Amino acid sequence: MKLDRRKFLLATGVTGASAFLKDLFGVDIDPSEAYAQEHDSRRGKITSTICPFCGVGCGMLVTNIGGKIVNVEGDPDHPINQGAVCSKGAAMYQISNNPRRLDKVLYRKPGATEWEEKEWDWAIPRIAANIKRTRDAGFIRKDSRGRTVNRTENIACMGGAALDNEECYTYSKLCRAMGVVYLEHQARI
Amino acid sequence: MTFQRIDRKIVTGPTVLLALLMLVGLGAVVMRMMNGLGATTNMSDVWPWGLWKSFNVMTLIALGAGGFSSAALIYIFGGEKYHGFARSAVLWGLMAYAFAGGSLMVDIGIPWRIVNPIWMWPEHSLLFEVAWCVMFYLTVLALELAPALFERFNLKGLESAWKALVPIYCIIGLSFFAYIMTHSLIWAVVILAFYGIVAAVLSRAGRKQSTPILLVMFGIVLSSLHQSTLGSLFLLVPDKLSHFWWSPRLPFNFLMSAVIIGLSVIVLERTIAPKVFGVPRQDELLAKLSRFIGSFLWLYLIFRILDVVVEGFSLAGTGHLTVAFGGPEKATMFVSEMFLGIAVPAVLLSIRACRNHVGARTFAVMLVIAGGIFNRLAVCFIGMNLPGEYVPSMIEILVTVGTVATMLLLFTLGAKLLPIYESRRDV
Amino acid sequence: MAASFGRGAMTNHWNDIANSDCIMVIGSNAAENHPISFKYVTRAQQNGAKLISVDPRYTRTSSVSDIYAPLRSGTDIAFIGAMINYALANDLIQREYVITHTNASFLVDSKFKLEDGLFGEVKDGAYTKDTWKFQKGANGVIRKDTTLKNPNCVYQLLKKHFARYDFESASEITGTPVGDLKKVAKTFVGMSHRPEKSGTIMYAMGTTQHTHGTQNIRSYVILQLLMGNIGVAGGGINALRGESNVQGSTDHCILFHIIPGYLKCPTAGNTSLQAYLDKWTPKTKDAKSANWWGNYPKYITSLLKAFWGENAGKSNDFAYDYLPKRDANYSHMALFDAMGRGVIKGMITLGQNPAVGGPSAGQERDALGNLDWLVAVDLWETETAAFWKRPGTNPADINTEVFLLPAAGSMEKEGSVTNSGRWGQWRYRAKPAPGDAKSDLWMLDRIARELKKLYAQGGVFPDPIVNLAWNYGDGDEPDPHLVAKEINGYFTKDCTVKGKSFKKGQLIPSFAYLLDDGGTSSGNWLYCASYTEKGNMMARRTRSNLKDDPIGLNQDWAWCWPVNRRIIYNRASCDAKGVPWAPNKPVIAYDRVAGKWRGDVPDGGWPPLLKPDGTQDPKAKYSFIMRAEGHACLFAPSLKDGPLPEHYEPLESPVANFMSEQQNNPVIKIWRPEEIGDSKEYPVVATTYRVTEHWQAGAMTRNLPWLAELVPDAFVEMSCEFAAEKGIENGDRVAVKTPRATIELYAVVTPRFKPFELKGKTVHQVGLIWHFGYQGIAKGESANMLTPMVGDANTMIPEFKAFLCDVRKIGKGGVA
Amino acid sequence: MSRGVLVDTTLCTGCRGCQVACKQQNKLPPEETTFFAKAGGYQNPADLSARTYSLVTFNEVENKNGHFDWVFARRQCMHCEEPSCVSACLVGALSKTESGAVVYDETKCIGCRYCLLSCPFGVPSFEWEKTVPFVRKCTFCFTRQAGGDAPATVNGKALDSEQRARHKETQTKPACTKACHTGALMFGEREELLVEARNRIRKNPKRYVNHIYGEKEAGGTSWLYLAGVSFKKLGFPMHLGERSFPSYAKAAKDGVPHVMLGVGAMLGGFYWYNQRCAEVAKKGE
Repeated sequence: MKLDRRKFLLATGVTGASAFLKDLFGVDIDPSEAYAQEHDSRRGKITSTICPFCGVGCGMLVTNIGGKIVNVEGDPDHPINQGAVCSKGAAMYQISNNPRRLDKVLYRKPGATEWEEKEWDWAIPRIAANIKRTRDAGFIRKDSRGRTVNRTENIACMGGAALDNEECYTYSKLCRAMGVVYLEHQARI
Repeated sequence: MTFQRIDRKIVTGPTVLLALLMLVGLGAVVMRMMNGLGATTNMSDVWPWGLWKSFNVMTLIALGAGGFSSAALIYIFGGEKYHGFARSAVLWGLMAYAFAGGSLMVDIGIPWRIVNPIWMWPEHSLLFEVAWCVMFYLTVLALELAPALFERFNLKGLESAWKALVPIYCIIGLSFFAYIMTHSLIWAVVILAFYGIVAAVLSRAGRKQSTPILLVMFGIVLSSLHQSTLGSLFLLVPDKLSHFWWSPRLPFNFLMSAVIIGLSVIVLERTIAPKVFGVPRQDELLAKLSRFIGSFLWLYLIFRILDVVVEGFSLAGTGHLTVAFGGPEKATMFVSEMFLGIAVPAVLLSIRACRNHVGARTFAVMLVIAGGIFNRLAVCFIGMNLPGEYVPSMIEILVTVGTVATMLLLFTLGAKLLPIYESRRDV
Repeated sequence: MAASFGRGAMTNHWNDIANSDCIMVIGSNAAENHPISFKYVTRAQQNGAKLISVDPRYTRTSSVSDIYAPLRSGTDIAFIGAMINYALANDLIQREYVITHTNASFLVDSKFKLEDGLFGEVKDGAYTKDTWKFQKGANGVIRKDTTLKNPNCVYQLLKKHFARYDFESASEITGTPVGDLKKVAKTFVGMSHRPEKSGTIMYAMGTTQHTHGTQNIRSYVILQLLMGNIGVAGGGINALRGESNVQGSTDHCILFHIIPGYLKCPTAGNTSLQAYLDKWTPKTKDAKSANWWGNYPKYITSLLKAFWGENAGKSNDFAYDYLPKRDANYSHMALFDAMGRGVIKGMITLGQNPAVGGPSAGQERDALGNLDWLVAVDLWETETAAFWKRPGTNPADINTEVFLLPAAGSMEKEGSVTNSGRWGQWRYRAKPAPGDAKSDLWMLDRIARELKKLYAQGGVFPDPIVNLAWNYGDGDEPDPHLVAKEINGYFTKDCTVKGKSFKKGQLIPSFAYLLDDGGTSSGNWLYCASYTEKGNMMARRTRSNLKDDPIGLNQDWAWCWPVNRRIIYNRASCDAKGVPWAPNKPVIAYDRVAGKWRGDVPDGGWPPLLKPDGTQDPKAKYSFIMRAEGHACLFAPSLKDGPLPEHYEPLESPVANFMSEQQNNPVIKIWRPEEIGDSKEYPVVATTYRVTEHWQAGAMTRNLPWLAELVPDAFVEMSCEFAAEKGIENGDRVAVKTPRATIELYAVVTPRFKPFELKGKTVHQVGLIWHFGYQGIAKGESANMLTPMVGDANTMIPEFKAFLCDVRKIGKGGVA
Repeated sequence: MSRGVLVDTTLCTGCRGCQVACKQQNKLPPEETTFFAKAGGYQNPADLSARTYSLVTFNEVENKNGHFDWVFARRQCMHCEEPSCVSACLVGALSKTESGAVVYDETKCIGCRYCLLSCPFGVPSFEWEKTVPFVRKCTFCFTRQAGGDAPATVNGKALDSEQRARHKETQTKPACTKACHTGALMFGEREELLVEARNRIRKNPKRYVNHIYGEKEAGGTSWLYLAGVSFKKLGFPMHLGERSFPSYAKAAKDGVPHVMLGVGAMLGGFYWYNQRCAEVAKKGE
């Protein structure tokens, strides 16, 4: 027999007294119903994603209810994991729901001891100006033997193994356009 | 038999001391309520029941068993001569049960839900039975004590109402109790019929004491149920409780020891009361009562030892004998309990000279009470074969000390405000 | 592997592991670091396969293995060498496969030999390689002896080379008990050398992070080729990728030496596109060799068109000049060396955390202080971003300007990632990123647009930036679909290719349609076919069932490079007539009636080498199309440190090389020779590794409370014997010291580690987890503070996995 | 039809996906831990708690073939066939559902902790640190089990019938069993799982000890275990016997109405007897 949750609750009887106590003490003594609704993986907007951790590439289903990610679990349609997850994949929920996530541009002045919060409109032009200043100062048109090399050796670019392909490609492209040769990512280490 | 109140000053040195201890206990209770159980007690998931369950609830209820034991003696077994002990025993019982209940509110996680069992009826739960028994028995104790109030405040109307209504309450209560314990209408009807007939017979025979007798019967039924069921609670922990204490016969052990402890408490109280309240000494009666206790003790001792032997045989060959009984420290505790808590007082109380000697008699009943307390603590935590250990926290101890102090204080107040002790001229 | 087969990626894919008859996990700990792979390992085991775990310590992989063999870190070549020797000496190889698909029959220069552990002359830290070549006939085709009897043929050379690796000698090097070594060899070779059987090797960083990492892989290659295990279902050499998109990021070549699609990064000597093509386009005179890399001109031209669009044309050599030309090594260690020397002034890091993940991490942290500016993009405040306030430093002394940009998580943006099995899989956006956090694509787009604006007003050589084709939509968010389409590529003019007509602006159906005249653009030829006029192939979601797809190719799920080929080199899964070696689990089979291959997408549609009557088919091509000679390389002359794998000790080793006088790989670069420890002072072998519960440098997991709860502290594992010797108890605090640094961690004393006996000498090994750092919820010292700055001769991957240390107890620990 | 889970410890790789999946399913707060909660490291937290409903245990042991082995077992509510906790609870907050789950209704609980005391497996935990504490334990994901249809869409696209079936099957499994990739956790009808377990032992007697833990222990449990080493080495309680604990309690409880009658009759009898004696004595005077 299948257990119908609602019937179960009715059968056990949420008494008037407990509702009274809830008002009296401000204790939510029946969060289970709200909880069940909020975390019901069938409700809300469901999208598929691929686990961001190792290279197995397991499929995950993400449930968004009211703009909040309320559930992340294995994608049963995915041919590799078929719904299964490891400990890291199972913890994906906390990537989205995590007070430690950065949500502001942070800037640290030379010699400063603390971060300052900044706006994008301030940060992007400043970063671009830094790149240009450094690149222009060290750009190498020709090497010692007079061969055209068009490279800059004073800017390094790193990273990418956790990015999307589209980001990796544009990164690779932009770095090459800037003449960056110190271009490396996690595959090397 | 007439009773009178103790006409002495209420505020004395000892009562002030008790009041102070009560306040300390109260402070500890406030701490527990503010900070939660984890921060204030040493209980844990492994040791979920601690000092409060074992002492404040289980031990106090055993200590309060004098109420029903003495009532049985007086009203059923023809021990009319002990009638003078009745009210103090009932008052003490009321204290014990009320504070057991009060302590439970401190102990459980969500105190205001202590009323939940009133309308949630899982008939399979032993603790549910205890809860209802205790609730009913509290009303029984209160009703038993009611005549003292009627006398004190001269409430004739209420007294006749009491006489008329209490039998109905008893019959309905027993029947209702039977129903919620079994969820069986048949049982409810059977019990209703049985006690209805008893009541009818009593009143037809014109027994003038039919009301108190019914009440006492109700009290005894409830007590024999819950005193034993407090032991039955631990039938669910055959894997944890050392089989020096655990056996399928645990409820009988509990019932027997409750009677013994209850009566011992009466002896002790009756020994102290003349000194404190100046009530008449009843040495002769106490010696007689002690002889009873002594006989019960022998019975109990034999039962306990046989119990362990039977357990040992039933476990032999399963390979779990040592796991079930626990290490040598458990054996030592068991032997100490048997020897000091049962055998020694049994011997003492079997010797007439000792029985008649105030000091020896008092020493013996104190051993019995100590043994009883130990037994309850043992069953609840000391005797458990569990990893780590549980030692009560200071807050737990203070609450317990405060509880005992408050009981004593209220008992003193009761004795000074209500006609609890028999008049001198009756002795 | 590229040197052996033509490609460097995992040959098969995760689901395919279930088809294997014997799985050897060596140099990886897949149960811990690629947990879901064990879905398929377990499935294979339930079908009767044996699982072999070879690891310095008993791991969670070992716990479910049928055979566990301990080996001292850094001795894979000796271990595998013994297995190869066992197979060759007992003729337990798949001979027909070896002759058909490998270069076993090729004749090598008769002067080639191994002497004193060297394959010839070493000059200026590099081999001269003058004998590393095949004998060629008058027509320029390599001479072969398909009877394998010629003493100069590769097979005979192999036999001779590996004869030195008998079980006993190997055991002295590896510390593996001879019995275990034999058991592994007999099981693996026994289970997989027969044509219908297949064995697979799963490896990861335990193989590559050595001074001879490439040669470790080469030893697997040789073993697997001899067993006939490449290209078949349940076979292959599976490089297990550690990050969700390290395959994709490598495909897009965020690496100094290659540009998207594994095209070579031009060097200073490649002064024009033609010079570049002359240098890098491989050539063959053998008509049977498909030599796929002969398409180089199409791929580079299409890439330049994707980069610079209309501004790349015949008139300006397709903007070839815009590409930076290298003439040095700019790899990770070189990069930080240059930063340490103050050459590098600015750095951008996207989700990488070298302050934890780099070798000699302490020096990498110091080097960061030499930067004028650092842009770190991450979801968390990483050790790298916060390097200026790390313990023991005074922020006031560090004058680096640091930007820490809040990035969107993987669920907060749309795009594709490529898994280890080369599956490009599309991810959807479940919700917007929190607060001001933005996708990396958004940031790159903003920076690029800002740079274009700045350089439009002038600057040094502004052309590549100003002319950069950068059109990813007009909205606030750049459109990842537009990027994906650009990667796939468009026709840039109306044209007809291979008999099909295309309109300008149409998406290219596959790389076979790419042109070298500028008529096509494709950001990465390997991904050409991933996003076509049929739609986004990477977003396909049809899982196959066992009935229609018994070997689990799942061809309709997402998309796999190249051209949705799930098992690469799959033409080798058939004999010369196109009949599968393993009829019970065919990858492809040649349908004579239809005249085409059935099954997986074949490695080229050419017919098999032989017709049913045994005569040569003139239209046929060899199976390894990515190699100019068309054969897989048992003998691989293109590597820097030898055509055959030879055992050398790790740079820091407790023993002498028992195999030859040559202690280390002769052509490695040692960055800081003064920091190399010797075994007297540092007698203990150390290795580093990961655990299931954390990921890489840890920012993504040490910030997640549920994972921090599981593994809250950094630790070093050691044997009970070693701990007893040092008076260390489980849970004690210990100091681990190398010439680079000393760090403090908890000791885990466990029977899972055992001391090694090497020619009578007891050598202890300890293992450290390296995920930790000074940021996050779970903090601890970084094991990479200890690791040396030395890398593989070919790849420059640092030797994280074998170095020397000393261990000392410093305090009582907290065992509950 | 009572469901259960067959835990085959020989298949477990210790990835702890199930443990974290449990946390994410129930949105359980993390615990502050140290690595050495238990000797040998790894196992963390040390024990089940109100924040940890399930726990993978790490055991460095010698297996039945005399070889060293690292065995991963699992602790969570065993969902007893006859649960002590259900028998214990005085407000009926705990109940055994027909589907096999032992479920807890926190709207009833008074926090007496008798369930903690009575559990043979030390499972239920109390929120000791809270001022309004509840009991916490594995729910067997009964809300999932009670779940209905597959989601209407994924990525905004309707699912086909094959996908719907797959989604429905996996989303009505307990989260841990869905998470498990090796098949170490197998969810199904208890009777069928017992057959499966017996088959595995029969087919592979070298791999397994001949003991299905949970088949009979304390009256049987919904969760069943197979192992290659003695369960004692994996820390399972071995002395529980085959009799269910509630059966002891039930014997006591069933006696209640009999006691009520018996004691009443006895009291009445004694009273009558004593009164008669007194009357006779009076008459005698």
